Amino acid sequence: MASKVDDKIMSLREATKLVPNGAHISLGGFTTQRHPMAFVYELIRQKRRNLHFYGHSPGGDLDMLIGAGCVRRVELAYEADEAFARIGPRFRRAVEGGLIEWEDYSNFGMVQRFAAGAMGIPFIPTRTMLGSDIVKKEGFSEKTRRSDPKIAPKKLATINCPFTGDKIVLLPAIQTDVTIIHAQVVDAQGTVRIYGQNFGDEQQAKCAKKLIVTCEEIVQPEELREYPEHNLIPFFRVNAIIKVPYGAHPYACYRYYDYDPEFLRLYHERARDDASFREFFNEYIYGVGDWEEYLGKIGGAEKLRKLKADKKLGYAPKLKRG
Amino acid sequence: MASKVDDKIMSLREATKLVPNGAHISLGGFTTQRHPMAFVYELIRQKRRNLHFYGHSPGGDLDMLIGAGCVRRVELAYEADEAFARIGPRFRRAVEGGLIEWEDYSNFGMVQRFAAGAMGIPFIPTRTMLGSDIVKKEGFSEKTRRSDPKIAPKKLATINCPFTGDKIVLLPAIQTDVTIIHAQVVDAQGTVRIYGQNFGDEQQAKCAKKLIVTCEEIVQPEELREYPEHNLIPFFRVNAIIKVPYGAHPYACYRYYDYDPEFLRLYHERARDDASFREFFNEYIYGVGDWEEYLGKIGGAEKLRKLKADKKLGYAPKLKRG
Amino acid sequence: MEKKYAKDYTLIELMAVAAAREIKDREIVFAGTGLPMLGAMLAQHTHAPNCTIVFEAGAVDCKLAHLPMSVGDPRTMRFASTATGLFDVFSTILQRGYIDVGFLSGAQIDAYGNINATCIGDYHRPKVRFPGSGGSGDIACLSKRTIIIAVHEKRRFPERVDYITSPGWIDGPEGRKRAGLPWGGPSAVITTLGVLRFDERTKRAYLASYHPGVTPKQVKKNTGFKLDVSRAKKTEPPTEAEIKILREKVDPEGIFLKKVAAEE
Amino acid sequence: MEKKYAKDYTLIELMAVAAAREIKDREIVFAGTGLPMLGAMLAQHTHAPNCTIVFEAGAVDCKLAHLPMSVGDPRTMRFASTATGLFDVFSTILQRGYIDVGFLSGAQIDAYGNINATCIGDYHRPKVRFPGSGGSGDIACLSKRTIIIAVHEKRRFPERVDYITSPGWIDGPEGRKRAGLPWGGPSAVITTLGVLRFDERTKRAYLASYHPGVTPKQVKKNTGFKLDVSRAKKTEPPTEAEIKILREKVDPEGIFLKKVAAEE
Repeated sequence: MASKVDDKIMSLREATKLVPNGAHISLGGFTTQRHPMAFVYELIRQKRRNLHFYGHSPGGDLDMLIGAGCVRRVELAYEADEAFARIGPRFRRAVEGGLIEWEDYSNFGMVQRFAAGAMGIPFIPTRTMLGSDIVKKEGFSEKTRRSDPKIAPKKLATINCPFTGDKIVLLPAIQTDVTIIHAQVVDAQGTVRIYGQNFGDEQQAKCAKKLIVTCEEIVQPEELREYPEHNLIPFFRVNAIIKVPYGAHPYACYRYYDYDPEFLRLYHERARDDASFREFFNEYIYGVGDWEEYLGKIGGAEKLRKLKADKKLGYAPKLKRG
Repeated sequence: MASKVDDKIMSLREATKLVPNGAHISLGGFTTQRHPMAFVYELIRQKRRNLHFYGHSPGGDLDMLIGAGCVRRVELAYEADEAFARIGPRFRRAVEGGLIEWEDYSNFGMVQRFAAGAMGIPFIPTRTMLGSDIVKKEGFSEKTRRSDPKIAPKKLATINCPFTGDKIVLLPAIQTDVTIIHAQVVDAQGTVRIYGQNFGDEQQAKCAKKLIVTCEEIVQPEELREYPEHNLIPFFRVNAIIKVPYGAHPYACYRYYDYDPEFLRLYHERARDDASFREFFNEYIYGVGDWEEYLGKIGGAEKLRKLKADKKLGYAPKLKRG
Repeated sequence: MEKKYAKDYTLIELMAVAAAREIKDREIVFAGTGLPMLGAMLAQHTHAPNCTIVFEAGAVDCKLAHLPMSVGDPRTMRFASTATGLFDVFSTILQRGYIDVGFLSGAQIDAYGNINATCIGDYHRPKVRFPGSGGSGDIACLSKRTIIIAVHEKRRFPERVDYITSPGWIDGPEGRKRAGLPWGGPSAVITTLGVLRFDERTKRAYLASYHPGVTPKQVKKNTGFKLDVSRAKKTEPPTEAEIKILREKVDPEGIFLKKVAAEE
Repeated sequence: MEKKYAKDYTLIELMAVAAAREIKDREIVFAGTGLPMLGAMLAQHTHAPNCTIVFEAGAVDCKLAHLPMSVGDPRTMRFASTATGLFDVFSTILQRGYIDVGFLSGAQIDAYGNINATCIGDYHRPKVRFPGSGGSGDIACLSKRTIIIAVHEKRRFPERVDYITSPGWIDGPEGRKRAGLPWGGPSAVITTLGVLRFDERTKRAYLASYHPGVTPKQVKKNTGFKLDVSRAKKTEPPTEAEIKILREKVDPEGIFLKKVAAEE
């Protein structure tokens, strides 16, 4: 646990120290929203290796980590960017080339596994995935499963319900070493508020042994505590807080800014080819000192003005997307 | 499911028709807050019989239903009114006199059972209750369990986790025929907003086949839908809406009014004895035509003014409670 | 009122209209990005004003003013009834049995409506890797019925998919029951050439309708499994009103209508 | 600074002070109504300013301005960090292993700190029925350690409780492990006569301290099981500062301090 009086506010670089090589991690956000991208870029810059990644439907966040060589194993349901990419190009290449190990579940399956970890139970029962090859085929080898005690000893188990007799799938819980989420507002003690849908962030955050929160704003505790029922995570679960305005770019952050279609298309175009992918990384990650400089690179004040969310709608209604 | 265009707003009397004799029901609220009391009184007036009641920690709500002879079986964790009564007097008498059947779980156990029902799974695993007699002793007889297919075929099961080997308790899910909750605000389509802690209301409501919501206010959909992340129940789960201001009296309703210590003490004093309990019921329930008249009986405008919540605190800071 | 059929429409518009027609009023619909969203929104604007759209990312029954580009798009927040997250939606709505219709797509669809969204070839050494299940497997397992959207090519319609990501009827009328699935199964496949449905007795796909300009023979030729075309009629074309709503109300920015049209 | 012990205090005040002293700074405390709440709040005002109080009804780390009369009291909302409900608190905080200290009480407590809050006599035909577990069984199972509060009478302290609602050490040092409990166990019983603790080797209760005005012999006489009193010291009395804080800051309305004093 972490106390109210701990100093939790730190820089991205300091926070990445909480994620050692080989760590089991998960990132918040979903499809086109609230991935902790500033943190992802910093992990890439710090050249983390052998990460074990748990996701439900990650997108560019995981695709970039894979492309940078940070990831050894993934357990997930999907890797793409919806309307922007039918599959993460670096993920596809890594799987087809045998560069990473993978285990497939469904979205619901993965979120349930995070939920079980958050609830402190070793497994959770479900009716989903029955009849599919997800239930029949294990991705990880036995050797892999034995190599790291943090990996579940098997993918899942099927039993008959002791009450109804129904066939039920049991999914092993996930407790990550570190989960990183991007929230709109946090206070210095660690109370987290997320506006809009929370996706799987609640379960991913609460299943973690350590929790890092990047955010748009750090406010006074009283501001969040006036309506405690609107807060998602109690302060004592949070270990590190980093203020990074626009920290989810190129993804959206409800009520703050929209996703950046131009940049997302650029990434997916470049990431299809090894050479152009390297160039892209050199330009936007390795060749960039800090987040401020990155925001300049992607178009500076003018771009940020275009992405800025309408107060009432929570997104940028005039953004050119087509 | 129920649609946006159904006419869901009705009277208490109409709504009680959704709860037939023998129904499996559950009531929202917890300890001194938000029990749907106006609905309870109406059920008593309508002389419902043989109800199967599921609760975590009910108080006077269940105690009165038992005292009125409405209840045949209970599955619960606790029956008392915290600082106002160490045990529900009618519950105690009914158990000691063998007038009802009962099954004991823990609070967490019961809430997990509601959660499992809400999630659509037939059971939920937990580590609680291990080592207790709750796990060892069944309250319901086999005959009782066989008499109604809606009762779980057994109280619980203990297994070894297929992943960790840990001993784990499996609890059977609850899906009530009807759950009744009392919310602060609902719209005419059925979107529900609860201020303050939601206790077990979310799980109790979402496990129900039919959901009745009594409330302090009915507002326009736009008012609640401006901040959808603050709403608890999507409209299509709600079958009946009844506007009953002060409908949780003598219990509190955060931001609207406080609990009524005077009335709670009066009830628990009277309920200890059969004769005085009958008098109490004649005066406050049977002898009362409607909710308006009840509010007059309990002290009218003056009493309601004393209970009225401070806008900022959400309760009545000057209320005499000692 | 006599129906006025549109003369000028694209294939994607025809498919969106066909998708919309699968939705009944007052149903609860699990919609994904792209065609399902176009279809569901069109249905709300026409014959199913009281259908409810649910997004797995959390938003229930929003009033869209701008077309979302993902199910987690901030645009799906607008005037929603509730907005929670994946765990709540998948468990308390989908698994709890409240979804009437779910939409699916995938890289391969077989004779029993099973879908592959995972890979071609051996699972451990795939020739081609796809994005994976996402919510597709969940929707396939736990919706009361599903509608599949697909590009109709021979290699995409094999007798048996390489990997069942999202179970259809699995291997026949008893397949789902044997697998332990409590309900559900695909009811239609809306393709770029026609609409397939499933035989009540065998649960194998047959051609129910072929799109204007397409012949049953063409559909047969482009299907990798033996396809019964004996019951096929011509797909009812979109009406002028439907096309107008699609272009002016559903996707005025041309996010999907233009994009997919361009890729055709 | 020299400690100034109070001269004028009630038994309930003494017990509240003893409860407070069991809490360490920065701990997360699961508190119920009455004495545990008084103790936890006193601890926050004295040696444990950074301890966090969690209520099972949903509120985490509130800043109380008025003493709650139940764990679901609206008073527990004031400036809380989060306020959810029982499922979230019990599962993601308690079962997840974040509660350092939980408080318990009950009608019977036995030599191994097992608690009965259910009934006297046969479970199916009880002579006396109590309210039942409530959250007590959960706190007993899943807190890292527990403190029990009890009225010290012979019939309330039998060798073996009639019904284990809330497991203590069960039947000795291996009891919890055999039952499958991952951690926890009672560390103290604060009674109206003294404080019991549990022998490290046997996990049986022994008298650790007797309250001012009470003798070890009296405690022994009022205990239904064989009680080792050889290690007993006198309970450290409350300080003037502690009593002042209790009366002026923790319970100025006298909700519990006066009520329980009146019932003595």
